[in-house]
Amino acid sequence: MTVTTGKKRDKIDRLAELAAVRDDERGVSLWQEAFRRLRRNPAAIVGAVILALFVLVAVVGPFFVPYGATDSIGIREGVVKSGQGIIPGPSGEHWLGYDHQGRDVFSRMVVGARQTLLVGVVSTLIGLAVGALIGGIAGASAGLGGRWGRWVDSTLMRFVDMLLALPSLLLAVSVAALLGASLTTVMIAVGVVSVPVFARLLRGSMISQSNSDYVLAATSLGVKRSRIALTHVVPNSLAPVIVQATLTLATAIIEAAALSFLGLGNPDSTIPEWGVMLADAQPYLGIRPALAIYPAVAIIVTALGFTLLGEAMREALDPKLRK
Amino acid sequence: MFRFIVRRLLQLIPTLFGLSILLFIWLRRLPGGPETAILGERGTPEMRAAIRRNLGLDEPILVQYGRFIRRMIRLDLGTSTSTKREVTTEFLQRFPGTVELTVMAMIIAIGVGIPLGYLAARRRGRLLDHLSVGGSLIGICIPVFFLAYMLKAIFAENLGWFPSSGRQDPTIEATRITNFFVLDGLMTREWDAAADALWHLVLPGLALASIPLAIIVRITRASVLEVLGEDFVRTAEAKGLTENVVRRRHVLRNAMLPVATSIGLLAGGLLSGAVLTETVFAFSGIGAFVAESISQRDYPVLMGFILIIAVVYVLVNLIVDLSYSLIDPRVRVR
Amino acid sequence: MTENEILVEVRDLKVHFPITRGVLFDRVVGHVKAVDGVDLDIPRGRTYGLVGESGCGKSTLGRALLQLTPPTGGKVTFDGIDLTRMAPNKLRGMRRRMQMIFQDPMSSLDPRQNVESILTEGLHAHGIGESRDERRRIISETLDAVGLPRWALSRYPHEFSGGQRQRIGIARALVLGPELIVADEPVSALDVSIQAQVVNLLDELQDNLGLTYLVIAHDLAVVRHISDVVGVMYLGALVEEAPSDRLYSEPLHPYTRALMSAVPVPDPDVEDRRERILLAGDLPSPANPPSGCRFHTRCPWAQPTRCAEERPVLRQIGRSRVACHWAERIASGELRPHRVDAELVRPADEGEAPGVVSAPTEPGSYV
Amino acid sequence: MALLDVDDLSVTFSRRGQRTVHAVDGVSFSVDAGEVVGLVGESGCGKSVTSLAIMGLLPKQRGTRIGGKAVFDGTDLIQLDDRSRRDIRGRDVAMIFQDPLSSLNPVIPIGLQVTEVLTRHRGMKGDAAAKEAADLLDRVGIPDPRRRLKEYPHQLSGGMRQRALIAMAVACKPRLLIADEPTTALDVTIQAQILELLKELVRDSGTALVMITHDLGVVAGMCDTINVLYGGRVVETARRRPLFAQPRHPYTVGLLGSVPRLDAGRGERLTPIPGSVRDLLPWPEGCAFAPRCTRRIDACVGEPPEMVPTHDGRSYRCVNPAPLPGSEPVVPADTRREEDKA
Amino acid sequence: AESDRGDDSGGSKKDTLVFGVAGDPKVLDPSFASDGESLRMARQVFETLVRPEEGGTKVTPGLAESWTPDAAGTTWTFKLRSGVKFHDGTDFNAEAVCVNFNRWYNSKGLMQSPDVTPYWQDVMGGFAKNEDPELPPSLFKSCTAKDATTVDLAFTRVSSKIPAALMLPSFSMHSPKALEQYDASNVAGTAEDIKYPSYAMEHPTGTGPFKFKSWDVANKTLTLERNEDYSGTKAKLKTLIFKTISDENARKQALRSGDIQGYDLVGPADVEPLKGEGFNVLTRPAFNILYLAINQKGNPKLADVKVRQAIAHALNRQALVDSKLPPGAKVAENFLPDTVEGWNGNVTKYDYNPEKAKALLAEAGATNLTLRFHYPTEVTRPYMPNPKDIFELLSADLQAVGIKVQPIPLKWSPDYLNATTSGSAHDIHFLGWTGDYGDAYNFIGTMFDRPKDEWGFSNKPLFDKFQKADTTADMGARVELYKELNADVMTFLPGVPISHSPPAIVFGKDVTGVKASPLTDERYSTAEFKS
Ligand SMILES: Nc1ncnc2c1ncn2[C@@H]1O[C@H](COP(=O)(O)OP(=O)(O)OP(=O)(O)O)[C@@H](O)[C@H]1O
Ligand SMILES: Nc1ncnc2c1ncn2[C@@H]1O[C@H](COP(=O)(O)OP(=O)(O)OP(=O)(O)O)[C@@H](O)[C@H]1O
Ligand SMILES: [Mg+2]
Ligand SMILES: [Mg+2]
Ligand code: NI
Repeated sequence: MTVTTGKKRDKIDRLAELAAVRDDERGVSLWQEAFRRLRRNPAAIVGAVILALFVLVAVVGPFFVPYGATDSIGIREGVVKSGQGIIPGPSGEHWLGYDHQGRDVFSRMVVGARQTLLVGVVSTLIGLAVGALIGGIAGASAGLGGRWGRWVDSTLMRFVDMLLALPSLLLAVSVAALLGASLTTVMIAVGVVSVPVFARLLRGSMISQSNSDYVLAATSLGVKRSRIALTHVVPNSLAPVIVQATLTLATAIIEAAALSFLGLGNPDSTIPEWGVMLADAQPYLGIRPALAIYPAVAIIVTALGFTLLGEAMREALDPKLRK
Repeated sequence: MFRFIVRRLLQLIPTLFGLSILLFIWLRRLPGGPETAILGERGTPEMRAAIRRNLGLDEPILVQYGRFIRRMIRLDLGTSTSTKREVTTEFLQRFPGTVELTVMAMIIAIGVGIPLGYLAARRRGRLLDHLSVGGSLIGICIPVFFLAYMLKAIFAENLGWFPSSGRQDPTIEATRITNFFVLDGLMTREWDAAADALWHLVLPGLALASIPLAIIVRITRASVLEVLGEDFVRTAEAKGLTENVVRRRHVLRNAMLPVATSIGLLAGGLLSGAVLTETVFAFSGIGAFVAESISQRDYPVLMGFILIIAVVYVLVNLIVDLSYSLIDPRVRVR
Repeated sequence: MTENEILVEVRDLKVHFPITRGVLFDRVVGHVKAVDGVDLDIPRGRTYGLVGESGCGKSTLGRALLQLTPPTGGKVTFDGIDLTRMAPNKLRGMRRRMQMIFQDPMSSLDPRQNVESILTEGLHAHGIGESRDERRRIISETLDAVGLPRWALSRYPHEFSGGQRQRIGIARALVLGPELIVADEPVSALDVSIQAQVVNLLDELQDNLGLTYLVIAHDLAVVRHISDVVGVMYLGALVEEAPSDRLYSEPLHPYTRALMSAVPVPDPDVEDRRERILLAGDLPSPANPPSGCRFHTRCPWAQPTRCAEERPVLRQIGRSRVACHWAERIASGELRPHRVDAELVRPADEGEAPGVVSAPTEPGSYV
Repeated sequence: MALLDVDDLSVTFSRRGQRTVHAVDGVSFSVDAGEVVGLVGESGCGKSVTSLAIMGLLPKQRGTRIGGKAVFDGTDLIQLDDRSRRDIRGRDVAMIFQDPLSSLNPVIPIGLQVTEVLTRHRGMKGDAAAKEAADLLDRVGIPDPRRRLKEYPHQLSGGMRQRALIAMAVACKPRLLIADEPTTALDVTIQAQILELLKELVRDSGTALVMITHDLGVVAGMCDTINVLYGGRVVETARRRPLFAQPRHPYTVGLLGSVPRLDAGRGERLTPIPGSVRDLLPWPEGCAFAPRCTRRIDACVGEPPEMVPTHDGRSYRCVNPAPLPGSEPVVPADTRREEDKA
Repeated sequence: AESDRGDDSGGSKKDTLVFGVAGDPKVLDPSFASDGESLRMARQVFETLVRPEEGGTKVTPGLAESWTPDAAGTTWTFKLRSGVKFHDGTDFNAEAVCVNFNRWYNSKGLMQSPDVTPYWQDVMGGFAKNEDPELPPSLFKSCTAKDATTVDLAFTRVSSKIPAALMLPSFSMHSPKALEQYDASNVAGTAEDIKYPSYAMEHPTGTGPFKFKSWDVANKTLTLERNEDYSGTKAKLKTLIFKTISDENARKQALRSGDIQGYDLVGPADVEPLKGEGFNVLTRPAFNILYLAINQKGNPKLADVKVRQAIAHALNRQALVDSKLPPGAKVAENFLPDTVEGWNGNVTKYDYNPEKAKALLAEAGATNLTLRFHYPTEVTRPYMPNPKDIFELLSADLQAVGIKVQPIPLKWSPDYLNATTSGSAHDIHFLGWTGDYGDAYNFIGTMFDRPKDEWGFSNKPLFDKFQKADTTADMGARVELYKELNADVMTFLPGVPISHSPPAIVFGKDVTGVKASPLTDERYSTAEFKS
């Protein structure tokens, strides 16, 4: 009766272990887990591919462009007469044709990718840095409790509410008006717009993390407050902020374009940037709509890439979907 | 309820107070100072000095701030440096247009967004869902002014279905009462005037609606999906209620809660959007006025606009919160 | 280690949470009296069980005891040291000697830390273990003690089952070699079968390491099973404290009686025989507790005199301590239970009102 | 003919990229009129899914497959079209859920939530419906029912909410009531009130009750027949006295050994079931409980055990059941795995 | 209103012209106006004593049939047309002329602000009693009505401006009755907050072919209707509507979609395409100048004429004109267009010659020159449709000869204008001028007849010569002086004249009858729909 075929026994053990974790693997952290989930999401892959292309073009593209992005070849050669509505379209030599200043549009698009990326990244970083600072201080003060903490927190948050009450455009306009139009201004203006978003996000997330049991557990272990904040609260609050930063990159690019449209963009169009190119193309919409469509489509696609990736990251990092 | 309103209105005070400080500093920090903004290019140093005296710019800063506040409280926003008319008057004339436009955009965004979001959620994973999710992604990523141009180029310029600019055909003689053209048309029974004004709202309304529409679709969809998974929907189903009742009474109403919040938040953004849309459609509203003021550096107008926007934003959110408390009794107790 | 030496002494402990409300800036409009005057002693090496309905202040008491929530009043003495007056720095050092186990094994573990880092965190904080190897050794021993395999070290909490996570939580507490462990609902989130494993583990650890426990739970059967002494809480205060065997056989406080009679026993015979004392209504709000005896609004033995006016104190009756004016006369059967009409109890407010505050962060912007 | 006959009910969830979940795997049991039947088991064993499948309330998503039959009063609920199922739900078969707060619509007053059932199934409107609703609330022991009608769920305490839910469920005097862990979210004293209320209702109206719980104590006091579920299958069915007196399936034995009894003395060690619910063997490959079983023998793996009926009116799904007192153990428990993670 | 529209629908839309304009008028009383849109409206509603010839700049009869100066050239006698009535039914006569002139001359308080009466001050200098000591004495002296149709205007000195400047719409004749009735001279408020009287906002009353009907600020439309009692040829259109569409593209799209039947300020790039589509694009004769200004105070090197010459030779003006300006634009040789008498084809010319430029720079020891180059943003002017583009081209040219450029973009108003016309923080910048009337002094005189911060030089002989030309009563002699002055200027080379570009105005395919005017004095009364 006690005959046990080794085979069957193995099977039980194998199955039993199937359910548990196996020894040979290392643990999978949440980031890795999220990354795995991300890889399975087609939207994320589309977004990532778009962005990879974009970044690639932005980084190495400018070294390979056929013409100088600021060189008015068309005017020198007398083929571009934008004053008379003559702007030649694509040709074998100029793949996307000339722009109104007789420059090679293809080269400008490629060089523009770098500028656009720069504007997007820098302005997002500005927003992130300032927002995270405000949100971090507010969150830490609120989490710390006490009369002072609460006071600091509500004061900072009232300020953030105020920023939030201003439509983003007006905020950007104010900044641009204060600082005068320049590339830096655009980046600061666009960055300021996202400050309240980041601040609220980080604060909210920090407060909820501060109230979590594992922070209490760390306290009861005797870990110092500052250490708890750095090793537990902040890392766990970062996920939504990172997601938001990705989404903000998308809007930052669009917003920079809108500022250009309103004439608050970088006035120096010798530095090609898609938003500036789009704004510059407005007077020639009737003659060569393509001049507007190239940068517009580029902006839309890039923004879409960031948004897709951001949304997918949000999903992947969402604790509700974690299993 | 009353306490709630009072509380919210009181909350407006520190916001406005903070804003007033910001604006005050801003106005003083203008390149060349306020006197340049007023005098424009014709100023001589003497005139500048005179204006500084006139404006009391040589007094202590707190005194100046006090006077600034007093003027703000009297709703005296000063005179536009470009049109030379009182900012308040200018706003009153242009505000109705913007209100009409934003209301139109909101009607489009809500009227299309909520049903679409709901249907997408009900048909999760099917074609309609993918289309509306994809569409809303693009809606978010497309620059508003570009969309406005495209709409105009296609539907006004090429197809000629809609007018491309303005609020009303100037050849229609319409009586003005409130400056809300549609409303005026209805009040005076000038149906063609009302219809024409409405017709002029379609394209700019669509352009302006793009972002709120996209966001409402997404939020509605997500929210309906979430509510569909809620226990109380299961309870309703378990009670054998008809599908109609379950959807209407139990799903939609609850799903509207986050949508209502987001609508309040969108209101502020709509005014930003109006600046771009009105410019493209030569639509006479606050937005276009502000866009002009931006290029004219008309600081009194911009400042007034910011203050008004802040108030409107808070008021809209108050209304949204009130309507929120109509949908959600849990809010009501406070 | 002397028998019956008192390790923890709690005297008149109070924890009141301010209720704030305000138009612009919040002001205090009242207090939630979560813990309102509790006295108790925990002998070294023993288990003190704490039961009571949800919201009666058990967790708060546990936390206040460890100074994780600052008490509003009263005194907590640990091994002769007054914890309530201690400087924060010293207190941190003391934490090594008293640890906590939490109810939800998932939320009490940082999802971004792997087990090794969870376990070393405390060692680092107290500078235990000279070298990395030394620390490794301590951790391995602890892992063995709680029955977790070695390979668990590199893994993250989400990769474990509920029971295993609870073991990680226990290991985290144990690794510091504490004397006192406060276990707040250590098993209520677990499946019945797992629950037993953890209960046994706690028992074993106590036997091997001579630990002192304060076990908090709402499941009377579990508490009674592992405790030497059980305290029954009602609305922030102890109503009865008794050795665990006495509690079932001779409950003295009307609330304890009701509680005992309400716990289902997996035995049809017992169930069929049992006489249920059904309490009317719900637990009153701790923000606005009834006057006099907190229990008198629901007490089937409530008397017209004293109960509503005078707050009973814990009295020694036999081996138990009871806070009831009429305990003896109820026990003797002199007083008979009567019908009580339920009073309607409003639940406490649930969270902040939604509104602008909960701004969703959607993409899309006009600027 | 029983009132409800569940026959070989199975529910599988399959989703792309994930393993198919056999949540319910051939469950059969029956409920007679006026009878209280218990479904017990640990978390994840398929209790809720079973009840939802009977009610036709499983989320409508792709990849959900329901097999088998659930014949209620001659009609198979599983095959029923949506319309007729809605007619039966709430009128003939009603259900109570675990979490009373989330199971009530937060934005609709209690009154409407009660009257909408009356309107739907009993055609009552306006005052008549309101009066009936108040009567119902009164019957389930909610004080001052008229005023409660206008209130919202968040204004009631947990116990009152559950009472309100029960009122909705019994509004149309259903012949079958399914209660899915109705007291898990409540305190013991409140649990006692609710259980008492349910018992009363069942007694007074002759409604059959399916009581779903993981608390053996609850079933011990209430149920006539008890089905123990493990891994989506019924592993043991018995009337309550024999079950508690002589559990046969090792899992039932384990469950009973795991819970401390209030009336037992201090100091006895519990006898837990090793491993965790995660350690499931898929049924087709043998007994799902085998990996955790202390009485495991070779026969447990390979062929899934069948339900074995016994002479005393019960049945279990085990090849090596716990012995009845007095009889020899069939196999010594020597196959226990040495190093169990438990 | 309903019955009105009943008529409309019967009368077909073909007698209503909706014309797109770039901005709202600021004020309806042209006395106070300087913006193009106010003046456009004024030109239809009001008339002046003399007016430019249709499509040209010559002085032709307006309300005055003839005019003659006395021997000294300081008193001019105007013979008025008879039978002319104001829109309010009152008669136009010599009396009315004097009422108008005296109103301006006797301005008080705020009406003396340069913001309020810019053109009066430009032409006449000051007032009867100058409140600001800085103001120059008035050129205008008195007005005498000799009889109903004869009026004498006396001036304090001879001036090149008279009579041409009287063509300006700012010297429009208003109905004395209406002026009084609507309190026209009561400009209230403060310098920062000017409040115009109701006459200037709601009741402009002139003698022109169109009557003011309504100004709908909310819809940004200004409606004029036919003056049925007009003394001359009645307007063909029944209604003329100016609709404000500030965005250039929006105007074009509105034209294409049929919202409007014409618009002004056509982008140069659109001229050819619109023509191609069959629209009626009218090109105004170029009556403007775009120049590169050089501030000799800004950078000491610039005081060296060789450096200025180098800059002139460095610029490829022809390429710029070819590529950026509308068809018909020309490279400028003088600081005034060749249609103005006094233009001189025989001046020093600076052809595009980078080599020479480099040589000149080397010669002047300015090989390492860095110039602050101001340019305006957000503006289009008739002479400069796209400043940013122009800047880019010019700046590239300068860089090509080794001049380093530090770009300083500024908002047109007030920053750019402030920065370039005052102080000395600017090195080079470009600006332009559109003539107000057909006299050379209006171009070169305004620029070079006195020391100005814009140019930063003081050249006494040159200034004196200007003074002499201005006060020369004899037309022929004056023109000769102008020619000399042009030659002098081009030798001295205070800046580089760049181009004259013809602004365009467009009408619908079926709109005819309008003749483009270099002074933007288009007459909409002759417009009609052909069908
Ligand atoms: N940080 C806090 N701020 C305000 N009130 C609190 C706080 N923590 C707890 N309370 C309140 O104190 C009372 C006691 O809470 P506590 O968590 O100690 O109860 P408990 O007995 O542990 O209940 P449970 O069995 O539900 O865990 C409750 O009414 C609770 O709402
Ligand atoms: N919609 C679903 N999709 C996929 N799997 C599901 C779904 N619903 C339930 N399951 C799975 O089916 C199994 C049985 O779930 P069920 O809810 O019936 O358990 P239960 O016995 O009610 O447990 P509990 O005591 O926790 O309520 C679980 O493993 C669960 O993960
Ligand atoms: Mg607790
Ligand atoms: Mg369940
Ligand atoms: Ni129209």
